[in-house]
Amino acid sequence: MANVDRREFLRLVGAGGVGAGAGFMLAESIKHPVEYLIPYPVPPEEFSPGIATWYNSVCGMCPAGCGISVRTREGRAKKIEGNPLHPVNQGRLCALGQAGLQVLYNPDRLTGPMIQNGERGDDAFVKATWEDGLSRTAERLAAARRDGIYVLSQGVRGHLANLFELFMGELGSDRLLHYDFAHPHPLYAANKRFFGEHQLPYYDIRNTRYLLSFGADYLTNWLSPVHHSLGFGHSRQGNDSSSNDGVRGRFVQIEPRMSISGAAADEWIPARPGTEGFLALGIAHHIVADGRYAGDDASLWRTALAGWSSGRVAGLTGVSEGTISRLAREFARAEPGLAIGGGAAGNHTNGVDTLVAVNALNYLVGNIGKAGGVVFNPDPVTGGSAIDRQANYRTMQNLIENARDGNIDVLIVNNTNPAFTLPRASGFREALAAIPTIVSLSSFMDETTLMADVLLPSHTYLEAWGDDMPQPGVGFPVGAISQPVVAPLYNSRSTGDIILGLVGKLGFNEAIPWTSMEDFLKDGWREIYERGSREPGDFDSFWRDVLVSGVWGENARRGGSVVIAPGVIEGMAVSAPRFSGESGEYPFILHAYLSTAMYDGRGANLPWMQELPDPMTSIVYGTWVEMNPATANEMGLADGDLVRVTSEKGSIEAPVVLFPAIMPDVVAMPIGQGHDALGRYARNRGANPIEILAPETESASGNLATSATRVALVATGRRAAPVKTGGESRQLGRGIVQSTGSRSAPAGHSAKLNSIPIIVESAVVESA
Amino acid sequence: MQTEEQQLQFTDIHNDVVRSLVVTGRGYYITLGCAIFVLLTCFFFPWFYQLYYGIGAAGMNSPTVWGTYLASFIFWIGLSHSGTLLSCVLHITNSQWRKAMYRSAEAMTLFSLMVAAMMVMVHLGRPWFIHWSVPYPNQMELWPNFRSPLLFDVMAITTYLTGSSIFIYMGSIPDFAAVRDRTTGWRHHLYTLLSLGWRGTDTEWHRLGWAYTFLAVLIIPLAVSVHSIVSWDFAMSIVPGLHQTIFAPYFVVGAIYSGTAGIVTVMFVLRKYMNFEQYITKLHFDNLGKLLLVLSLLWSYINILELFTGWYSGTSTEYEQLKYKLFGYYAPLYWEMILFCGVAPLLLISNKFRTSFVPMLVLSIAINIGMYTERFLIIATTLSRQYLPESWRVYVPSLVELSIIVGSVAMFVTLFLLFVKIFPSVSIYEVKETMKIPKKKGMPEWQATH
Amino acid sequence: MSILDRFVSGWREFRKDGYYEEFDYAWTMTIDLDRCTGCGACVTACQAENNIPIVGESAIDKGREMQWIRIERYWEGEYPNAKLNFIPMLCQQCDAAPCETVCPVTATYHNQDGLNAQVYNRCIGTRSCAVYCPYTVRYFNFTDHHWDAPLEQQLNPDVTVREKGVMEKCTFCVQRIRQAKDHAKDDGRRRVRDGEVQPACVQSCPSEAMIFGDRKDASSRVSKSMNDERAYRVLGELNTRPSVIYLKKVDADAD
Amino acid sequence: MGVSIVPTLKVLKPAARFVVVATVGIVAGYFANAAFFPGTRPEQPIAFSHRIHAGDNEIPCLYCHVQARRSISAGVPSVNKCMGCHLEVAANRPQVRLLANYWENREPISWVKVHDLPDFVHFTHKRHVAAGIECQTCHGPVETMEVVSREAPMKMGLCLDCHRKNEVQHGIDCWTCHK
Repeated sequence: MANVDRREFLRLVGAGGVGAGAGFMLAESIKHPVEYLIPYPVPPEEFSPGIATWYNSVCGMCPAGCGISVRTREGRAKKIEGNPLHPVNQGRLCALGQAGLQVLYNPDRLTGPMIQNGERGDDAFVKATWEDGLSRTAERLAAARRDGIYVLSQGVRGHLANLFELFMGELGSDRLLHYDFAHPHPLYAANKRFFGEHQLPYYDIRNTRYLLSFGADYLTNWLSPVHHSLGFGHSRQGNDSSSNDGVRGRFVQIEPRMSISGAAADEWIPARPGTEGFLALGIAHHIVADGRYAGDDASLWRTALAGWSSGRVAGLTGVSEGTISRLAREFARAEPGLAIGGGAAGNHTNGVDTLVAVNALNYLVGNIGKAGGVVFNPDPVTGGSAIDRQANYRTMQNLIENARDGNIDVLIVNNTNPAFTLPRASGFREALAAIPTIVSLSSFMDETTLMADVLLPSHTYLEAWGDDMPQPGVGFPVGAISQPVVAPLYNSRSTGDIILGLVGKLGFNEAIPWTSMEDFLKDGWREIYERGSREPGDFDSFWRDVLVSGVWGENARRGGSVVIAPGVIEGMAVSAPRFSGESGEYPFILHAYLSTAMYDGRGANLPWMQELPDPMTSIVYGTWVEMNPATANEMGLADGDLVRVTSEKGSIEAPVVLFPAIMPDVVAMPIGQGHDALGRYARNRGANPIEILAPETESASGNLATSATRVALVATGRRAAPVKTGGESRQLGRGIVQSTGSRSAPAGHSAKLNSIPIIVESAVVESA
Repeated sequence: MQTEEQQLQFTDIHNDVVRSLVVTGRGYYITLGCAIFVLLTCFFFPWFYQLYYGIGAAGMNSPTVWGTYLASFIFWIGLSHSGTLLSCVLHITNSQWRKAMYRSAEAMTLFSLMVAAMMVMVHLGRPWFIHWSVPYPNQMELWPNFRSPLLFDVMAITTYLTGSSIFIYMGSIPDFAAVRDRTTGWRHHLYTLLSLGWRGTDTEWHRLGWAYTFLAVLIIPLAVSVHSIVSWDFAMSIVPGLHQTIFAPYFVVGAIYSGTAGIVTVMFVLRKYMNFEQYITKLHFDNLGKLLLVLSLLWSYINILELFTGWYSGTSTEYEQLKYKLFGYYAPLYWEMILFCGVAPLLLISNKFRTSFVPMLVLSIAINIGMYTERFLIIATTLSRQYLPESWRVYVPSLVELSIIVGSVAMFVTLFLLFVKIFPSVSIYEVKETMKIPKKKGMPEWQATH
Repeated sequence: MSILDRFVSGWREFRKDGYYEEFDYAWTMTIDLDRCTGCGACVTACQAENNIPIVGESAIDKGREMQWIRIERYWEGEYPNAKLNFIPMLCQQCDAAPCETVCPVTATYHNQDGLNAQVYNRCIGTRSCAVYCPYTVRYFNFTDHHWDAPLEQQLNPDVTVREKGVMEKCTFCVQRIRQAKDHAKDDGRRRVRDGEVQPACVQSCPSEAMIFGDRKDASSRVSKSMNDERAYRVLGELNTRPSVIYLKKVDADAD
Repeated sequence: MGVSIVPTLKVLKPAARFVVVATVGIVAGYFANAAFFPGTRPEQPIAFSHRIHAGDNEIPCLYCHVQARRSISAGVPSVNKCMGCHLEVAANRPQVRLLANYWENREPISWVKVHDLPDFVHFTHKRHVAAGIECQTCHGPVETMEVVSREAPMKMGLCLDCHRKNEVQHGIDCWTCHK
């Protein structure tokens, strides 16, 4: 470095310094963040880092009661799959069930007990201790009138149900209600009326050759969808010579708006809403008239069904005579054929009549108690009485009136959300205001909990002890244990423990000595074990086995032939459906159906369910109105036009979706969205069609007739195209979904259709 | 063509050119300032935002995962053609009128190539890993995928960039020397470096001439190959509407077409604002106009052909594609393109139009707008109509994209403004050659041949 | 052996004829459209297994949903004879995959299991693979995604979380395959047993419409089912030779 | 006329110097950073010495890092495992007291991760231990270290070299290690 003068030297030093600084910061900026290894102080014995642990448990997302096995890594739940050992879902699981993880890890969970501190409804809660929350509740309970105490729970079964019973018994109140929006009251009522059996039989779709479904969306949310899907798949292609002589099952769906089951069916038949019962009778008439029924009560039937000639029925239902007679022929010939009814068909004012008529069909083809038919279940091992606690709309109205009249002092709500699933017209929300004390055990801040005074958040089903006896069963008694798969995330407690906590506070200990749900459960299962149990070994090994396999069953099927209730044949008739609203003023019948992803709205706070495209329309996030394209065309409505759906009881807004498979005078809306609570993913999204339902009830069962509301559509002039993942929904002859005429296509068929024949290397290549 | 240049003396040329380098008006600085400002605000700012936020800042979606960035890339590559290409062709065919304009044309090539390279960076999801697309030996023995047309692209463009920069540099060495001898201060030093000690001896002239011609021959096929390869990025796919044999010629013609139009624009600007009226004359516009006319006809022909392939294919995929292009969401753009690039250029049939400057300017700009639209449509119409109808989606460019398009133009302008102050934007020695001079002993044959 | 030689030899081996037939395994999936009900269980199963982010309403509106397996729906006819057909669409794991040829950095390539591999950390985001894929089953990370705490506790540690600017797609749940092979090694077995490994979607399918296995093993369930006369390949005419084979829907009422 | 470029170069010399010095500065600064923050040799909550345990007392690696044999991650011993010995052994040493504190309040120790692979790498200890690879091959001579430091670069090249040398089946397939 010759001739560097002072100034230059300084310049160079500056350059070097700045450069060094820059280099330093560069290195700093691209540095890998520090990570930590944090071992347990004392690890649980089944735990080892890097290796997954599976726990078998029971799904709590819907009443089907599937068995699940949950994969955990490093003490965190990673994946829910079906429990292969469980007879209901046999290792399979629906979308909603798998989203249970997002119930557990939901960012909007209630993290601990809270006390209402301000006006009800304005979400002003302050944190409290369990001690505080429980004693506060206990005080209110102690102070309350015996018959002024209501417990309103989601449908619970097994030992939790028993615990509730015990608790109510001690409280001296029998005001214990289970409320599920989708509970199939009409089906129970129909079975009671026709068979004298107040239960859900096992519908053996697996082995049936011909399924006639009256409005029952058995593949997505009717009774036990996963089990039905298994059956569907098997009946379609699973049949080989061993079962069903390799005949491919045929499926017929009768409903005003094509559901998933409708899409899966071979034949979708739109019948006027509420007339499904007539159609059933028409088919029955045919079967009897053609002399396909040879029972000794044939003459009775002939007289009972005389009035239901296919001509008349065709006029009533809008289904052609030819179709009716064909259905009758096919159905009777199938052996075994199976008829099921539910969903919208059961939710008209004549629902029970309809379902009784459907039962009649099963009876007439003699599939009762047979494979591929209707098989009745033995009573559940325990907690069976809970079914009688199920509240229908009338019961709820009763509760509401009591509340208005100030007859309710304390209302305990357990994870059910009537404020969302009851029509506005029912006045439930107003009634809540009249109840002095409301205690909510919900894990989330849902619409009902928002009105509560004391929040005692319960565990999610993945953190709690419990058990479940699935209904409908599978023909024999099944019990499944639900065990905690992860340590509780927050300061919540299992429902059972909360009840037991109250028990302690109220001093019911001598009657209810248990201190934790686990003990209660264990003792309960000791009974099950002792009732002539066939398992070898002592109870502890039995208990361990049950915990490992997650499910228990015994081979005790119902014997004997089923007799139908006396006088039912003579009384065989279907009353005409009633609808609220004049057809002139309200031209459309509102067909509100349970959303595939969100069931009755409980899935709306799960991001996966929000982003699961609706199978029929591929719409995510939101509510929409499905319309027949022709009708929409007449009204000048286009896809995505925002319309106001108005019934006698209110109105909501939603965009129109042109739906090719819906009757011209019917509009359909999915239930599940339109929450004004329940966390960030659910709040202020879409609309809730239940809100505008008229409080029409099913005459026999007293259930809410959700399909009995007429609505009018008014264009708002605005557009709000629903967000959807799908583009053009026609194939344009590109042969994407291909279909073949019959089961046995000529050989080499596929080779012709594909440029590349599909070859299988014969030998297994051992990799060196 | 001697008419204007009769009274023109060698010294005038020197003075004019040196003036264009040394004397700088306020106007220049204002323009440059604006250009740089736009470059920063409309290009770099949105780009950095996109780097931070992700490509989501652009309007692309699935299946239309390519968008205006790639369209701009093709556009700039296209513009780069006919700069150097044209100058080479004309050099070999020894056409005199080339000499006044070729340098700025070549500069255009260079700069549009640079902008194109930038567009690639903008297009990438993770540009900080772009070096992986270059084959360099490494311990992992990881190589780029040599089957990939995109990799061909990288190769072709770098080669083209190198080739054309050498070409323009060599061509200007004598001028650097000339300027060197007429400047002082830092300019003198700069041009001393650039002129590599050029003395102007016969041997030097001889070698220069030889090498120059050699390069010219070399570059012509290169230029053609570059845009063919760019077209393969698309044609090698099996996407309906892209998977076509016509694409390579289609792209090359389109490229030269837009490039020539670009030259017209640049020439106009130079002529007007650098006061080169005497050098860039009606003649140049006339010739370029003829060239444009031919190219436009070629272009229209290929476009019609393309429609036929869709029509005759008889497959739903191609047919829907065609329908969508003509009457679909982007149809207005399509017809705009036809108007600008297919119909409007027919005006060039009239001499009067070709030889009047302003209309030529307008037309040339219109053509390039049309050509940009073409590139956009090639991507937008095809990708949004892929094989599975369920995946069909419309793609609308976002603000970020639009501003980056504007910014890329600013980048080009900036580079060009800097160029005219550093490079003699009109070739001094070649213009001299066009003037009557006594045949001296020792003058290279290639010079004496005209 | 110099780097260059190795490179050349590797290149030759890679280019040699029939490269795509000589797999150890040839993982294959058959989907019986006659069983598929379109319920969407597979979609959620995949999201849970593969850390697929929640992109949000606006992103989906822009057309940037992320579902490695999606249910496509195609209507036929008009009311009252309207029919709706479902088809699950996922990466077809083509043996002659267009996406593999175009990636300039070999971020996507064919591995010896017959899988169309996507190496996230090599991807530079040219997105050309998505353009070349005729099934549009490649999904691009247009932005970084985040999980509202504590949702991130659900993330599967066997699958990485993809950053912005990276292309991603169905892997046939390679992490499960990897694990199955691992178990096989532990038991001193050469090969994975049939049915030992199932992707999340196959595992969950309530109507058992999907079968997964190794088609090199002629006795495997998948081999049998892919030889069903109903077997076909979507867009088979493109000759991409997918490893996902569909069984035709049966239309009982057609002739 | 100055045709030669030599004088010009002379003029440019100081500028060149400037650039060179700045570059040198940047490089120096970059590496200086590593010296300031020893990312490869972090300080641990307890000054645990592998030299004493693995070196002097020759406790085998897999005695404490049991998981390595059967899991993808080697794992660090749980606190109760440490206490298993240290209830008696060297119970009164200050560092062991520290450990005892953790144990008494059942508090986990958050060790700083020294050998950390990126999220997109799938590395299983199990397979490598089963293949009889010495721990030291990747972790360096830990038994001689007072404070554990990262000896091997833990970069992709390291894995590939070894996989190539031992001709691991599919050892250079991306999906063998990348997830």
